[in-house]
Amino acid sequence: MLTTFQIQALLVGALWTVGLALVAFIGGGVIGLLVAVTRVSRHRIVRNLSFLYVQIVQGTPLLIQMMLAYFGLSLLGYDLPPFAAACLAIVVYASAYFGEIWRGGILTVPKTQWEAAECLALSDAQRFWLIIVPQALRLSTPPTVGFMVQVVKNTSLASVIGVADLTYTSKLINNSTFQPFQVFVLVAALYFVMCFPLAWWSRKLEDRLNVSNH
Amino acid sequence: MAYQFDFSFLSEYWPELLRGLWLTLKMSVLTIVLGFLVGTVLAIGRTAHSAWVRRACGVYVEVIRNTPLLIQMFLIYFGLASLGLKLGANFCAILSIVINISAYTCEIMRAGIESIRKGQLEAAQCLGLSRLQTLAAVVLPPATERVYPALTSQFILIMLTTSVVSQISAEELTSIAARIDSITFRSFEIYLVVALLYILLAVAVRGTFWLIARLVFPRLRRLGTPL
Amino acid sequence: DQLADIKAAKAITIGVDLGQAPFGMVDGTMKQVGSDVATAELLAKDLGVELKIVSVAPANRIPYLMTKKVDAVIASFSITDERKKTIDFSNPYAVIQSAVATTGGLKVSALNDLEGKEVAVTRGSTNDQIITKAAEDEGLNITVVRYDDNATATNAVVSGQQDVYVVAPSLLVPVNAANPDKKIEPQLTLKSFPLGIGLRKNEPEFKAWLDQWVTDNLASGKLRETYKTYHNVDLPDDMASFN
Amino acid sequence: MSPIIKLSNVSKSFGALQVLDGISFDVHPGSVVALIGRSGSGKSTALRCMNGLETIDSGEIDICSHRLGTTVEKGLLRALHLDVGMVFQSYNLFPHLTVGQNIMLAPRWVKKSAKGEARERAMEVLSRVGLAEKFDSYPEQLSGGQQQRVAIARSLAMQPKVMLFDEVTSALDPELTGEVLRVMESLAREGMTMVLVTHEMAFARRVADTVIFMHKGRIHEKGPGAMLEAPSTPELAQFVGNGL
Amino acid sequence: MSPIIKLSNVSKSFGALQVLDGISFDVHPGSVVALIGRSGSGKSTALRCMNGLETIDSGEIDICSHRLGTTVEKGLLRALHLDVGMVFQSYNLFPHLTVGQNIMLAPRWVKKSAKGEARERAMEVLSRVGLAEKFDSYPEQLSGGQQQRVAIARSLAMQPKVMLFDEVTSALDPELTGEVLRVMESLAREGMTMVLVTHEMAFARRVADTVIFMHKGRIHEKGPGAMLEAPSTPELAQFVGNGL
Ligand SMILES: Nc1ncnc2c1ncn2[C@@H]1O[C@H](COP(=O)(O)OP(=O)(O)OP(=O)(O)O)[C@@H](O)[C@H]1O
Ligand SMILES: Nc1ncnc2c1ncn2[C@@H]1O[C@H](COP(=O)(O)OP(=O)(O)OP(=O)(O)O)[C@@H](O)[C@H]1O
Ligand SMILES: [Mg+2]
Ligand SMILES: [Mg+2]
Repeated sequence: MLTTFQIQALLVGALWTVGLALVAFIGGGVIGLLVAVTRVSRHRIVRNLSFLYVQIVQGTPLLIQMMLAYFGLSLLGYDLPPFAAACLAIVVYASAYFGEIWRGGILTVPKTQWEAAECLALSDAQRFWLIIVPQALRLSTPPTVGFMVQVVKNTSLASVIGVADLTYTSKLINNSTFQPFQVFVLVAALYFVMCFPLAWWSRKLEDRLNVSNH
Repeated sequence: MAYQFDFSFLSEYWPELLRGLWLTLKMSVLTIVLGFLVGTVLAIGRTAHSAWVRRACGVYVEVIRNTPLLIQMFLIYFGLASLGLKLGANFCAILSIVINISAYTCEIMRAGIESIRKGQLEAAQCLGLSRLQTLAAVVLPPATERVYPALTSQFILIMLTTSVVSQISAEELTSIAARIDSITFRSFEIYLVVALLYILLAVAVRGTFWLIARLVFPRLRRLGTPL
Repeated sequence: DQLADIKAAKAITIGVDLGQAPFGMVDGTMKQVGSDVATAELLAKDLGVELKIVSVAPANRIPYLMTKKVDAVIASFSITDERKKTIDFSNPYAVIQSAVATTGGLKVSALNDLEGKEVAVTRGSTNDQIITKAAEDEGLNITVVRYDDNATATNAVVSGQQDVYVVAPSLLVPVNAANPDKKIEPQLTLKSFPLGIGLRKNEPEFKAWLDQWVTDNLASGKLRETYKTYHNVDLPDDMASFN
Repeated sequence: MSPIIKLSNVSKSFGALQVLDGISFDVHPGSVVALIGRSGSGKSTALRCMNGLETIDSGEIDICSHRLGTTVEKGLLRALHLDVGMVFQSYNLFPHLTVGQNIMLAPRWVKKSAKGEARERAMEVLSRVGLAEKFDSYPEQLSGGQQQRVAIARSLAMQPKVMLFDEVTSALDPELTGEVLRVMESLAREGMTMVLVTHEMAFARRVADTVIFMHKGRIHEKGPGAMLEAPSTPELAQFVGNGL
Repeated sequence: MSPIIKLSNVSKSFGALQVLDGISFDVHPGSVVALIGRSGSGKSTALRCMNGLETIDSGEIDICSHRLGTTVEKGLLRALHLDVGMVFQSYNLFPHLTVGQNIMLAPRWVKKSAKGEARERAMEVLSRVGLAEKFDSYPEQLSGGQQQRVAIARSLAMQPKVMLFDEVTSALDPELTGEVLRVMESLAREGMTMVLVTHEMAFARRVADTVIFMHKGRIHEKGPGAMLEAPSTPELAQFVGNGL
């Protein structure tokens, strides 16, 4: 059986996981929005730069991004604490995916909607926030939440730079108890508890957005 | 920079890296294709008339999406073996990734399916198309086209995800790299090389998806406008 | 001069792999224990500085060392020529034993008995290197099945995915204790490999101090005692012969 | 001759809004019925009920020997849709398919026609609406009028017994309205039964045997096209007398 | 009086398809111009060019003192859209907003009107098109005709100097066409300049000072509404003489 110390350690690990995930959502969301907007920009150079960013970030495993943020920057003389480096890596990582998902949503809003908004003299920003985003949200919500759930679980890669998250702690325990099933089932349950509210919230949001459709 | 980079190990180990790259590629293709198929079927299930089918697919999606792939994989690989059912590591790896990824694909495809206007379904119905035919001809093609960017991202993510199978002994790119690392201790160099290889793979995946889009969405090819 | 820096800072940071029972692990109260942990504690005490242990893993132990986030690594590093090109090692402070173990009563008395079999190891570990090299040298058809860490490799054997395991016999004590109905028995002892404390190159003062410290503590028996506590076997008498 | 369509006391509400309030009428084979009435009077809804797209709250609809009650089973609907074609107010062309593919889809998938045959038939109906050269265009490349004509062609290609038209001419210019009118007249001559919702009084007068004036979910007046010239109720008078 | 809109030799192609082929005409303040012509003749495109939604290939457009050339800068377009309202053939209401929100959106965000004021004005324009009770409905809950009237109201709420209408009556029944006509007549009296594309000849005749008949991307005939009764070219004769 697991000792109370071990359970406590797992819970602390879960806290790190939650913290990192929150940083990823907020930071990644903000930069992701920037990515989405620049990806559909009228300016070719902006578009291409943004595409390059997405291509490179999506193309490298998060594990390696974590190591680059912690050890790579250190080689260059910038020493970040492990948690800060993990935050940096996961924000960059999440921003590329959020950006791509949202770009897809933006593109599905019919051209005529952009035109109608333009004819009402709405500025670019107003048009984007008032007309395009609400309609893009509907199509983007499921993949966004799907990705957020993956982010929660992928935060475990931060253990490679010394952040003792839930997965890491469970492995640590398993490495000395050699009874994987009870640890892992508990860990799966903890992840479920962390992720399911996201899925539930997504369902609510979709229902609300559905009011004006179909 | 104090650190002296030394890539000389590559001359000895590049065939191994290529072997790992090849397995990663094979597993990616297989899991992407199967994951897309199963995910699409699930998405159809989630929009089915029958509340039971909808609910069953929903529970599957939520349970799978909200628990870690690693643990799902352990349960399949070790759990089944404990019960006496010994399946190969590669098979278990692919099985668990497909199970996992189908849940995500399902949610993306569902969004696409639900974005099809009711008028389209009514038009198909009035032409006498069955539900299945409507799905195949009227719903799925534009739905897929609409969520194509999200799908592409998700599939690149699968390609990267295949690295977890190193945990259960599959010798793909990451695990080969880890072994070379432990022999030579040239961690920075090996991970830089691996990062580059993954970027190349991602470019290849994206390029392939772009080509497939040109192929299966003739409208997109002709007009260049998203649906 | 790293040694002077450590003394000036009155603290040493040492990387230990806590996934390598019984070298490094956590106990039921989540306290870090194991022979490598004890060795690090001894070293810090003799240096007269405070000890900070950083938990390292195969993927990051070298980056930790190279980016100066740790001063030394005590993580069951076996000393090989190839590795020496990248980092320096102290004199051997312990050994890692390698043995072929089996479940289900399978008998192995020579490497030849493994012909055509699958053998589980921890990827990149000394055991991996030994069995891979042995199979190559003797031209045997052995499939080496590599798992990420000791725990996973052990799971594979315990769950029945694999029947043959190349492992440090000392690991089998806690494993068998946790899984009494699935006995893993050592069958054939392979070569022992010397373990060194890893440090960055070009630190002659620090390396000299470490070498001397190892020699002294082997002579005084402290290191031997530590090893015996966790591994239940004695270190070979002539550790210097590994140099 | 027994009616091919028979609505008996059909009612339909959306929530609290009673859209159809006990309407009954017959359509005889080969005849053309025009539904007129102001926006929101329930014309489209009546048409949709006849096609099984909406289930009715009470009453009965018999159409091409199919019986639509307050519950409808799946198989019946498919059989019904083979006999009854519909053209929508909002076209509802499939945006991812070319004009030709839009038209050939149902013949190929539902009727299992050979490809060559379906193509030939598609070309034929497309020429009938004057758009043969748009066979390989996509809907978004067409003007509104062109899209509507493709939608008509798509429905024609299935050779239904009854056709329902919901304001098919509203996006067409006078010249093309005339063309469509001639298409519909030739259909009527071939024995096609048609029910159409329209806002063009001249069109209703010309093509319809019977005109039904709907008002607030009820049939307010019914008669031959000539009744539009001499409305007998103030509502109809107001409706047709818009000052144009 | 100098013209408020002046098109000089405007051309526009989509790929190989020449849609506008050197058209020129003037619109004087307070006048109403109707563009007629068969489907695909480029009427909608002409309207879209006047509003900067399409950039022209050659020529010049002056509208409300804004100059649209072959390149147009961003700031100019916003200023232009404050002066020029547009109502689309396909409504283009915002599906995620209620009718009221659709109408109040631009006054609130662009003109920075106070909420109460914007609401009042929205109610006023909505009543003008006879839909005051649909303030809180969503577009999809409305019939086609109702949606089009909301679109007109939305544009009116911005009090533009010039309004462009693209077949705004095609989905309206005769009675409502009459209502819209009266709205437009009252707009004309208030000095609103209007350009409209329409398929309804009676409507064009009644409301327009000038009728422009477009044919294959050119202005084929131009004159007062009366010219429709006595077409001087065979093309116009064919266009209006559809047999209805
Ligand atoms: N799905 C729906 N949910 C709620 N109300 C609806 C729905 N469909 C139609 N309505 C309402 O029912 C009424 C009748 O609609 P219907 O489309 O039948 O009118 P119509 O006579 O075809 O009008 P139009 O000439 O404008 O097309 C309208 O008030 C409309 O708002
Ligand atoms: N974005 C586009 N790309 C390519 N071709 C186009 C585009 N928009 C319009 N066209 C073509 O240009 C021609 C003129 O279109 P336009 O919409 O101006 O016609 P219209 O006179 O308004 O016709 P309708 O009365 O049917 O609305 C048509 O043949 C149409 O197919
Ligand atoms: Mg209608
Ligand atoms: Mg047009």
